[in-house]
Amino acid sequence: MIKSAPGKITNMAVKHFFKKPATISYPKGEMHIAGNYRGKLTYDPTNCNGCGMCMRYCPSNAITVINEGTKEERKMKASLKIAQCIFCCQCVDSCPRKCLYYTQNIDLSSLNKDELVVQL
Amino acid sequence: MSEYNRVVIPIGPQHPSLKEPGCFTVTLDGEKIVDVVVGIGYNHRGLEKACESRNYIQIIYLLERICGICSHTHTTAFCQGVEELAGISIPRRAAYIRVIVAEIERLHSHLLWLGVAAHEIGFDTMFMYAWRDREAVLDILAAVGGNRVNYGINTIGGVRRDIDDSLRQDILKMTDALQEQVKYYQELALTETTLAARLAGIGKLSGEDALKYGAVGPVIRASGIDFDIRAVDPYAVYAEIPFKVITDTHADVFGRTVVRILELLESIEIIRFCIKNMPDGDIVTKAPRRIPAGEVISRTEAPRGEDIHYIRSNGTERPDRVRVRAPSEANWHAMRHMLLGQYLADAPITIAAIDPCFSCTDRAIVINSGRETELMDWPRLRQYSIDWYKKRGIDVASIKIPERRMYF
Amino acid sequence: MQTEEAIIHKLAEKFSILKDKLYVQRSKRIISEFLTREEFEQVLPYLRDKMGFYRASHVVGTDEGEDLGFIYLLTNDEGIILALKEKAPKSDPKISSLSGDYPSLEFHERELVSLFGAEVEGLPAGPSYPLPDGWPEGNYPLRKEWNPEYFDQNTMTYNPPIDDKEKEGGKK
Amino acid sequence: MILGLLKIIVFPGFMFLTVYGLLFEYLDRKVHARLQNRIGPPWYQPLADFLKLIGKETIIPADANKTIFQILPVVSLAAVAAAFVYVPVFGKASIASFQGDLIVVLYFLSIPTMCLFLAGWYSRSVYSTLGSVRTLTQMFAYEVPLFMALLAPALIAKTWSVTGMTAFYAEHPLYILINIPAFIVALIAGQGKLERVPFDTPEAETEIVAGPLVEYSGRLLALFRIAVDCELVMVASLVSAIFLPFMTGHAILDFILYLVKTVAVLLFLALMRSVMARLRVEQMVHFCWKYLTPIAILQIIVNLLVRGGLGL
Repeated sequence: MIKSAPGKITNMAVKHFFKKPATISYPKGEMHIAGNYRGKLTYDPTNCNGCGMCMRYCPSNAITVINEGTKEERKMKASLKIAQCIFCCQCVDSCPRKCLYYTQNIDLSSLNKDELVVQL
Repeated sequence: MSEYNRVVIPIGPQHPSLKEPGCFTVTLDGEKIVDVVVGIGYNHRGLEKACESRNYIQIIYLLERICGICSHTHTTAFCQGVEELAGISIPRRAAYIRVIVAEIERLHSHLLWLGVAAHEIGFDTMFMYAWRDREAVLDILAAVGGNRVNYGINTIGGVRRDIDDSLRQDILKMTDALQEQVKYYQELALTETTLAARLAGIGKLSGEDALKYGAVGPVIRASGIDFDIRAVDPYAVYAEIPFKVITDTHADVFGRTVVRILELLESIEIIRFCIKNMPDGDIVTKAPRRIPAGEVISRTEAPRGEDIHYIRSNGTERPDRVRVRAPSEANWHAMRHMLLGQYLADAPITIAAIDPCFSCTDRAIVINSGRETELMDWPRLRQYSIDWYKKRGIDVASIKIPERRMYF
Repeated sequence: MQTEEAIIHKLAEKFSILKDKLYVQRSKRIISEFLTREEFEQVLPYLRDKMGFYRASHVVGTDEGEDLGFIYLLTNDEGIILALKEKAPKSDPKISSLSGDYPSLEFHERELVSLFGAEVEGLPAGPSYPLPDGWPEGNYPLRKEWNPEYFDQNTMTYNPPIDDKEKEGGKK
Repeated sequence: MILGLLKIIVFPGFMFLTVYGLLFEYLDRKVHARLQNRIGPPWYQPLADFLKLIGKETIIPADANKTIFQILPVVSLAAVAAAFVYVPVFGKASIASFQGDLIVVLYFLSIPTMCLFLAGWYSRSVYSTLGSVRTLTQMFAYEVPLFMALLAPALIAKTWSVTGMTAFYAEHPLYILINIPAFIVALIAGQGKLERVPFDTPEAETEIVAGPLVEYSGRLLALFRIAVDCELVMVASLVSAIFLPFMTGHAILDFILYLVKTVAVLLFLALMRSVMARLRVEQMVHFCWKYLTPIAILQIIVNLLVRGGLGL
């Protein structure tokens, strides 16, 4: 066992006393997220051919892409269950036509349960 | 005489020293522990069954969520197993990225452990410092992978995201700052008297016992056995990377602390080496959707130790059997042995010293009704509980709650 | 250093039953075919005492149709994993516990009891793991015929449909 | 008479004590946070906590002895408030004083610890029982060095009254230098008395949840917390009255000086709890008997020699 005076961290602690804190006062302070943080999805229906790869590989069955029009005249609609989405963005990777993107929007909470299913 | 003085204390399932549910029924004679029953399994989520009804890509994200700390190592083990089954080899750049992320994850995990361990022995200042430094690591992981804990880097056949030059600079900057801090922690851990008083001689596990009880990771390395999957059975590009396997002969919690701190320094060196020697090229090769039938045992060195995945495929899109032997699962067996004969005050730090991950041990539920995960609101939940009791012959609605008495 | 081939050779020499039942999958991996309980118990002490496989990493339970499979992952000092497999019919899924010689298998054997319904003889009494105490008897989730969709969480009962055709059309 | 009552109840008595106690808790937490590179709570946090607890439902365990369970926090707070009466805050003299009040103060200061022990014991919970046993064990460890350290200066001052000691040392400030070892012992043992890191075994959060107070809730817990805050003020005041008796003779200046001295003591206590790990209870006992008690005994011997040598 080492015999020496306890409190070796005192120097560091006193130094930090006069330094700027490392934490922020959250609702007031600034929140920082990385530039390519995975947030809510966006969907661009122009190129979508309705292959369903996004739905096939979605681990949590959160995304639904359906064709509301006819086979010739497509009218693609995508909806996302935010409560179920795990923001892995595998759908973005899986999409062969690159119709899905992710944004940095992570503030998605809502007081109303119905708002947790959104049209993209 | 002492038989009558025994007190049985439950540590858990809900206890401030445990961040996850686990129940240690401790029998005390005064302050000395004379018996322990380790009760785990509160987090069982039926993951293996869930894997059998999902395709390989979906499983990656499921396995990533086994554990919030070592999410990358599970997906690495799974992906390299499936790649072996499919007979594809991943690009070297992808392998380097896997190693970089794995080592940053190790930094994150060990710093987290350092903080938790300091907190268990009431050293909150060190806890705050360690977690502050961990924030920088998490920021890097978020920049690399897009999320703080579930980075989603791995995919079958490679990795999903590249590490570009500016990110490499950021990582190097982070490691430089961190190295200084870790060296400080090293000095602190080795010289601070109160730390040594609380850590030395606690949770003794000799090398022989460590082998017998199948301990892995820093626990076995602190008992003087240089067992590290990165060296024993190199995966990804670990065979090309020069690194030391850290061991220590203290064979107690103090030794585990030293091993983890030195591993932090070693990880920093590995990251620097990888950043410097990262080849150019693709980051992913195409993987088939159907994986040929076969079985594979895939091992990785998670921050907590050896992670074994057993995967058996049957030629379809879905695996036949997936079994994850997470590192914490192996370390539990020695727990009773380590706790016996100690003071109760040392129980939390001994439990914390194996860096237990209850989620890893118990693994992931999807035994929900049907495909939809049900969300219950408050009235339904209340109705559910009334019905639940009614079925068992108790009518809660008829019980009169006595009027609230005011004290004072 | 023992090479994988040397280990196989040595074992095949000692036990005729193991001839052509072991193969090297890749470096550090030796995989066996399924053995019966008698064969398995014959081989195991030798592996442990004479061949240096005194660490057991894990035991994986599998569903082999009519049988239950148990894959013991044994490790030696060089980090070679030997996957020794044992088989027991579902009608009489008895295996003997190895938790005495390999204490590291205790929780994994409990898991075989809970999730596969194996009867592990000689396993010390202890808490059920990983399923909760109130879990109904006869429900072994990891057997292939057990479908989570038929399990009612509210009543904790398993209600498979009586009609066979409906079962076919259920979730695969 | 009315003035005396006002002194006891409002200033510098009970009201001042509680307000200053809340302020002390804030300062303690803030300094602790800043030493840890955190922001720390806003100034009203202790008050907000107190008010929130007051508004919460009080739950009394079915097995607990209800009367004792409810009386203990009040007794604890009352004992600290009573002890505070004998410590000089505003001006040279305390609200009340008599020959030998130092002993009374020390006894009053033991009552909260006893209350804590009884609170844990009568809660009938395994954690609280363990916590109360630890409280008592720890008490036997720090009480002796603390008492001896506080009594040693009295030998030179030749008075057993806190006010008298302050007055004596204010006149002869050089004698303080002799008492420095006792001062250090008193600070460390005081930390043990207040059950703060590194001596917070009785309520070790990660081991036995909250120790003796584990079953307390609502306003009873609020009272206990305020009693602990007041105890902190009390220890800081007592230590600064005996070991830092600098006086100007001017009442208001002295009061400001009192604030400065107590805050300085608090800063030291806060620093101490930030830089160490929690000791085990047997390590704590070992430490107190092996290091603190001999130093305190030595101090007493030295003080007796000084008294004899100087012919005081």
